[in-house]
Amino acid sequence: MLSYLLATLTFAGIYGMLALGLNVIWGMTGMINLGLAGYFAVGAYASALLTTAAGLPILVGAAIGIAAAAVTGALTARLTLKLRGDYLAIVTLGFGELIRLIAANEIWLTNGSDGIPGIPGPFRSSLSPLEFNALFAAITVFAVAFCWALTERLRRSPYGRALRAIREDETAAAVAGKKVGAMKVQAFALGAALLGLAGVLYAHFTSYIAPDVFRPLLTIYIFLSLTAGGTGNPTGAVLGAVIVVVILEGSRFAEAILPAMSGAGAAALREITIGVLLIVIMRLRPEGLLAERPPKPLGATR
Amino acid sequence: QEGAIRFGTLTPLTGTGGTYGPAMRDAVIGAVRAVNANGGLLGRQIQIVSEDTQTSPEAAVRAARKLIDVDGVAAIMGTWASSVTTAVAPLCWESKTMLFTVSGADSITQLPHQGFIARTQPNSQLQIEVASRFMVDQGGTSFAWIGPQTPFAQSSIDILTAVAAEAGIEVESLIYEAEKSTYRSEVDTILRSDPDFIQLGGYAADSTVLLRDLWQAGYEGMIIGPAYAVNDSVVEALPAEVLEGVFTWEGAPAIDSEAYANVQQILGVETVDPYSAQTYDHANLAMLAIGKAGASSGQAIHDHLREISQGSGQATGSAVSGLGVLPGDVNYDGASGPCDFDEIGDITGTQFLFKRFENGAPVEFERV
Amino acid sequence: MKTELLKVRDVARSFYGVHALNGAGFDVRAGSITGLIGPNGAGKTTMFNCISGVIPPESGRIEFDGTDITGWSPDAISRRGLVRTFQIARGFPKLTVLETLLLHGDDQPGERLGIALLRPGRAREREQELTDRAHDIARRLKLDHVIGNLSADLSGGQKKLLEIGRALMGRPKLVLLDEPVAGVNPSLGRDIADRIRELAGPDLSFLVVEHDMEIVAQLCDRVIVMAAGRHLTEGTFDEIMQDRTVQDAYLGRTA
Amino acid sequence: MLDILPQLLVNGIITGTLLAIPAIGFTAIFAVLRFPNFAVASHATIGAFAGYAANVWLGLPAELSLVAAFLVAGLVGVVSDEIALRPLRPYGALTTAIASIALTIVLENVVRLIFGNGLRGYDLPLVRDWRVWDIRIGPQQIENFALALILMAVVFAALRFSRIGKAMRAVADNPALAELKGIDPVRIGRLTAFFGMGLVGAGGMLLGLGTSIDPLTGFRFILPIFAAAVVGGLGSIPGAALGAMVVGLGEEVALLVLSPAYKSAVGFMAIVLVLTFRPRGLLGERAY
Amino acid sequence: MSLFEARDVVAGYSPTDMILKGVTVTAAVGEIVAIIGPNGAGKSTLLKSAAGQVHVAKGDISIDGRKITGLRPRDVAAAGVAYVPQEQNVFTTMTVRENLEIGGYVDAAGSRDRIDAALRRFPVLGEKARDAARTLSGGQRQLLAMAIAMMVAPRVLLLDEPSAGLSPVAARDMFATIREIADGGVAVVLVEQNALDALDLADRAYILAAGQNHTEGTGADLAADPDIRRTFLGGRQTGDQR
Ligand SMILES: Nc1ncnc2c1ncn2[C@@H]1O[C@H](COP(=O)(O)OP(=O)(O)OP(=O)(O)O)[C@@H](O)[C@H]1O
Ligand SMILES: Nc1ncnc2c1ncn2[C@@H]1O[C@H](COP(=O)(O)OP(=O)(O)OP(=O)(O)O)[C@@H](O)[C@H]1O
Ligand SMILES: CC(C)C[C@H](N)C(=O)O
Ligand SMILES: [Mg+2]
Ligand SMILES: [Mg+2]
Repeated sequence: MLSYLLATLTFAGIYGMLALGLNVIWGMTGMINLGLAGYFAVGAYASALLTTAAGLPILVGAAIGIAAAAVTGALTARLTLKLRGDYLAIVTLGFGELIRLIAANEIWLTNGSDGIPGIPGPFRSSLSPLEFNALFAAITVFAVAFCWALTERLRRSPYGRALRAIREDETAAAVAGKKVGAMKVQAFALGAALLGLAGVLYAHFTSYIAPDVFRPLLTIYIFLSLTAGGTGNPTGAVLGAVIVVVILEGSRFAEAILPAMSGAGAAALREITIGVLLIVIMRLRPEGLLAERPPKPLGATR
Repeated sequence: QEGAIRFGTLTPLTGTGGTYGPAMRDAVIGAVRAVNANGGLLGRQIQIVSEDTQTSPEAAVRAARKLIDVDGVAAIMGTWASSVTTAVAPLCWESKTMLFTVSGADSITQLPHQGFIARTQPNSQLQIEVASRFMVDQGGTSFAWIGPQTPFAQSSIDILTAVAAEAGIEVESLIYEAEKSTYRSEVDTILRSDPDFIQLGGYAADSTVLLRDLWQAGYEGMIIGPAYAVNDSVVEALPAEVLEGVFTWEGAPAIDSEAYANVQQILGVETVDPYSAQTYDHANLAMLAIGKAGASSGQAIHDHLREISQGSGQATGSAVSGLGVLPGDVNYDGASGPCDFDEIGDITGTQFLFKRFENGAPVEFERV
Repeated sequence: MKTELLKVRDVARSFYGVHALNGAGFDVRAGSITGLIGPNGAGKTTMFNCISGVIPPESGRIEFDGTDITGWSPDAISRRGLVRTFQIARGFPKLTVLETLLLHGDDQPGERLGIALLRPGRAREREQELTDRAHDIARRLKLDHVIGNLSADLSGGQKKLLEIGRALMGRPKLVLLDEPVAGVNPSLGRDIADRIRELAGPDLSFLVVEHDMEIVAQLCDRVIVMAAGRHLTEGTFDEIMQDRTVQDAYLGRTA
Repeated sequence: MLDILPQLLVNGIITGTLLAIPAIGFTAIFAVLRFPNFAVASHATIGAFAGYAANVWLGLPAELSLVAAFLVAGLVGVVSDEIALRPLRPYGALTTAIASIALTIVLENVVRLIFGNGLRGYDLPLVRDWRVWDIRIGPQQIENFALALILMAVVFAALRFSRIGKAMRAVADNPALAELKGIDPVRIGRLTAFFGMGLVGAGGMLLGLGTSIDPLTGFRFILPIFAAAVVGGLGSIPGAALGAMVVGLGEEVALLVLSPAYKSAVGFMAIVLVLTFRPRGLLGERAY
Repeated sequence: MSLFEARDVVAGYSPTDMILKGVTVTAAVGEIVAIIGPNGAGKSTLLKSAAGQVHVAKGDISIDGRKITGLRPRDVAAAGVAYVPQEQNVFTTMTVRENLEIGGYVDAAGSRDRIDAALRRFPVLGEKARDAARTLSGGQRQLLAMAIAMMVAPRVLLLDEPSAGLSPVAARDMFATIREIADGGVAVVLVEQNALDALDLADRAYILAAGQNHTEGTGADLAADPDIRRTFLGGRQTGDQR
């Protein structure tokens, strides 16, 4: 049981990291990124390949994985600077799928749909599964806490204020002298770096990645997390992710009290529960459980 | 006595594998129910905990953790997608939980699983080889392979090409992107080489589309696909004329066996899907191994699996009858075949069964 | 005499066949407050859009402070010291009034990513100064009691006042005001005009579009008149008021 | 390889036609309610299954089944919108869009609960394709094509010229002002949800005619549908039809240049290309 | 009894913070009543309350003695109230003609004639009949907002700063138009920051400050009061510069 709770905590952390990344890109800057899974994949694949095929240490792989995701994010933003809202959504959605297709088809590089097994985890061989889960949960919690602090600091900073201005009205932000293009690229890169970090965590925790991991389902869960928790607010992002994981996992146990059903029926009922709960949360708190509030200014209050 | 012995089913109940998962799960439940009704195993009842892979390795890993850590299952049965199997495999061998799978990717049994994986599906290499020889034997003169990108797509093409080459036959191949509404252009492309025998490489949903597109395009040649791809579900979805003459292959189920009849009865169907036949076997193998060991852990299954699945013991087609023979020697011959495993967990000595569709129903054509 | 701070030459811009600007041109002298008037639809706002880079002109040339800024991006133009307000107030709905003002403060190192993340201390001091200035401006614009409001939650006139406020937050050389006091209470409008007079000097000039002739009279050294996308005439306020065509087309009274 | 081009073009147009109808529904909803409604995925599925039930269970002919698909999907569209989405609309397009994703999960699984996961096919006679010169075309596809054209014209005209259509656009533009002018935004919203989702449902059934249907039917199409609407310019009815053609042609003709395994990727390249030159789609709102 | 009556209206945007703290305004048939006051005084909030857009916590608003408090905006409209908001008062994505059509939505029958009349009254709009309202200049937009309201024959006309952004000549035309409408038997409530001209036009006027009635009187009296001139009218003399 403990092992399960630790693993679930780790997954919640990974979801939380994804939600934090999405929050920078979408919540704070207003760029819809439906291609989350793509950046998640870039981080995961880069680190996985470097630590398996190239045999580099995990930390090096992780750093390069994060950097690769950040660069990919910067490129995406650069290419789509002119696109607004829903138009960006479809391009990023397509990007996410493109990454998955590459992962599935470029067998020479990614091992195709077989995926990459045997990705090393820190001290995995010298620890029992329980100890490993504990260690990894600690690493994940630490990483999420760190990134939460980082993005929360960003949100409170003048930089974060400028991002929010861009989110609200790009033209007016430009007229205010903000380097809209550059800031969007930076924000996208930073957010993508967090998504990449989530991928790194995932890869080294589960030890296996494959194109199937990066299907849009995950992106959906993360969007639901952030919306339920409170768009624009890092604390809301993490909270939302925890709630979504609790719902996802908790619904397993609910099944025990349901009448015996066909396999498809029970699974369908579980997903219906998940969907309905999320809709209920959104209906009750349309702006998220922790709605974004204007941060306290850095300057002294008067 | 302690509480119930627990098994987990981890089949795709939603997502792309959703066409298969529910029946796979039902087959396990049916097998277990029979034993429970007969007094259980080691004097204990067996409880099935079902989880859904959502056809996603990520979701499957979470589900497997729960099965292993919370429910403490001795075995996990029925993983279907190769990526899901590969993802949950380490959890299983680390926790000494037995993993029974139907996935075909060759790489799976090459994982360092220390004997904790047993695969009832012949690996894809063997399957394709046999199917390809069949194509040559039927007198095809120009082959084509068409299927989605999967772990075995490229190797299938390579094997077909090699087998065909021995007979001096050319092979045209095309790997497409799965889950599209139509494959008209793909079909047009592949038909340009004018093949007279086409091997399909996808699953049921793709296959309905392809078969229909081929028929509409006026293709008159032969077609063969794996039985799991041209299954009951496909029959339900397509008019009979489209299926007429289509061949299927599968690891030969013992059609007249006790096991096969049991699954037919459990699922209430005439033709048992190969995957459901296999998960029925998963459950029986696990129960017999536990019975043999006198202990209910994953390790016990691991240690005794081969003792009850192969060898010279009394042939048996269900756990219920097999348990009666214990502690004597039994040899389980399942609904999906003889279920003999080599040292890395692959099945050996599989026979293959070819069927041909006549008037909308598959009819046995040949066994090899 | 004084040098030209802004030179606009032959600027043209059309929208799908509608010629909003038809080769208009004029100069704004450094240190001046220049009025820009003309009938509704004359092209004044479009001219502001072209000058500030919001809509690129199709042809013509715009020179600011000795540099050709034609076709520059709005943010580059703004950082060069040319800021503008919007006729139809254009706020950041989810930013408060204070935040909106702070956003327009100049030279905030905390607006660089590295400093925001790694050295927040460096931003803090500047933020303090800007906060003081923002409160000061808000007080003058009678926005102090709503400074914590989201800018979506302001009255129509308050939104216009905030437009002025944001132009004053930076350290611009030239401010383009698009109907600053339309919708503003006349008493406050007059105060604001006084304030603009005070602020104007060798380093800060204004170009003001306004239909309120009292304000134009009070404020402007020179007045440019546009009509139908062209420069019509220019002169002192009194000269303009005497101009026959201006009277007919704009003031609508026969002298 | 080039000799196959004419056939690919024909195939592309056929694919495009199929996408056009649900894309029109999607874009019509966007045009009025101003959010991308991802629940089109489940509504396409629902339409497909409603058509199936009418056709196979009740033995109705294809045309009537299509009407059933329209009605059922439209009805589910109104009811689910009322419960799950309308209350969220004041909180922004994206919140609503995300909720529509949750909604689509729920509805997809309701279908699963009722029908299970098995594949199903309609009870319709299948006809071999016709060959004209060296190009093959299916009669079914020609029917679809005609149907899509008619639907597009009707929807376009309805939105552009009818009183109610104008009211819809007014609500889309400025709901508060529309209400001041005596228009009931809620009623308009319901009407839109009904017709939009009805179209999506009918489109779902048409898509299903050529394949088999299962609870994921709609989900498989959400990407190309969304893409078609975006390429054409969100909210533009002719745009959605045109966008569907671009996406359809893009995906099929792509086979000339790249492996079919990258089919949808190439479709997306086309989208990126179009959007680079026309950031608001082919027939989208003007930028200035 | 006046046609339009708002009595002791208490209203605001959040339950805890009332913007209007008991405001009373009335207007009779054929009367133009001006409301002036500082920015943020609550003038627009009063009109929004009357139009049904802002929740009225206390007090009553009625037309011809019939209570309209708490009605939905479209029911208020149906009761004969036309309202031109201060902001977002046109349908930007629709053409000028379509804007007018929507203006006459509840009364489609006479719509075509009225559209022609409106386009004749505001010739600029006639030129732009097929252009999207988004492309209008600020002043043109203001004219359109007014024209939309004139598509129905209201009994009460609520105008929020109709002259804002208009050139002097256009503003004068606008005021003449308003007079004409009032003379046709309509009660007009006119919020204006163009205060002197508004007082000139109005039969009676209210000054609103901080959500309360401050002063009330005929337009001429208020314009002549030196205190009021200084505090609310910019300290200028009527007819200055003109
Ligand atoms: N995006 C656009 N598309 C089409 N026409 C436009 C567009 N923007 C402006 N116009 C037209 O150009 C002309 C000039 O408009 P502009 O807004 O510059 O006038 P203005 O002088 O600022 O008027 P006002 O005093 O009423 O604000 C108008 O006729 C207007 O309709
Ligand atoms: N949507 C809103 N939410 C919260 N407060 C608001 C909202 N709109 C306006 N307010 C506040 O209510 C007060 C009155 O606003 P109102 O719009 O009625 O003023 P007004 O008298 O019309 O001013 P103006 O002449 O500037 O248009 C202002 O202090 C304003 O900040
Ligand atoms: C060829 C196969 C047996 C495929 C197998 N079901 C898998 O997904 O891996
Ligand atoms: Mg203007
Ligand atoms: Mg107001």
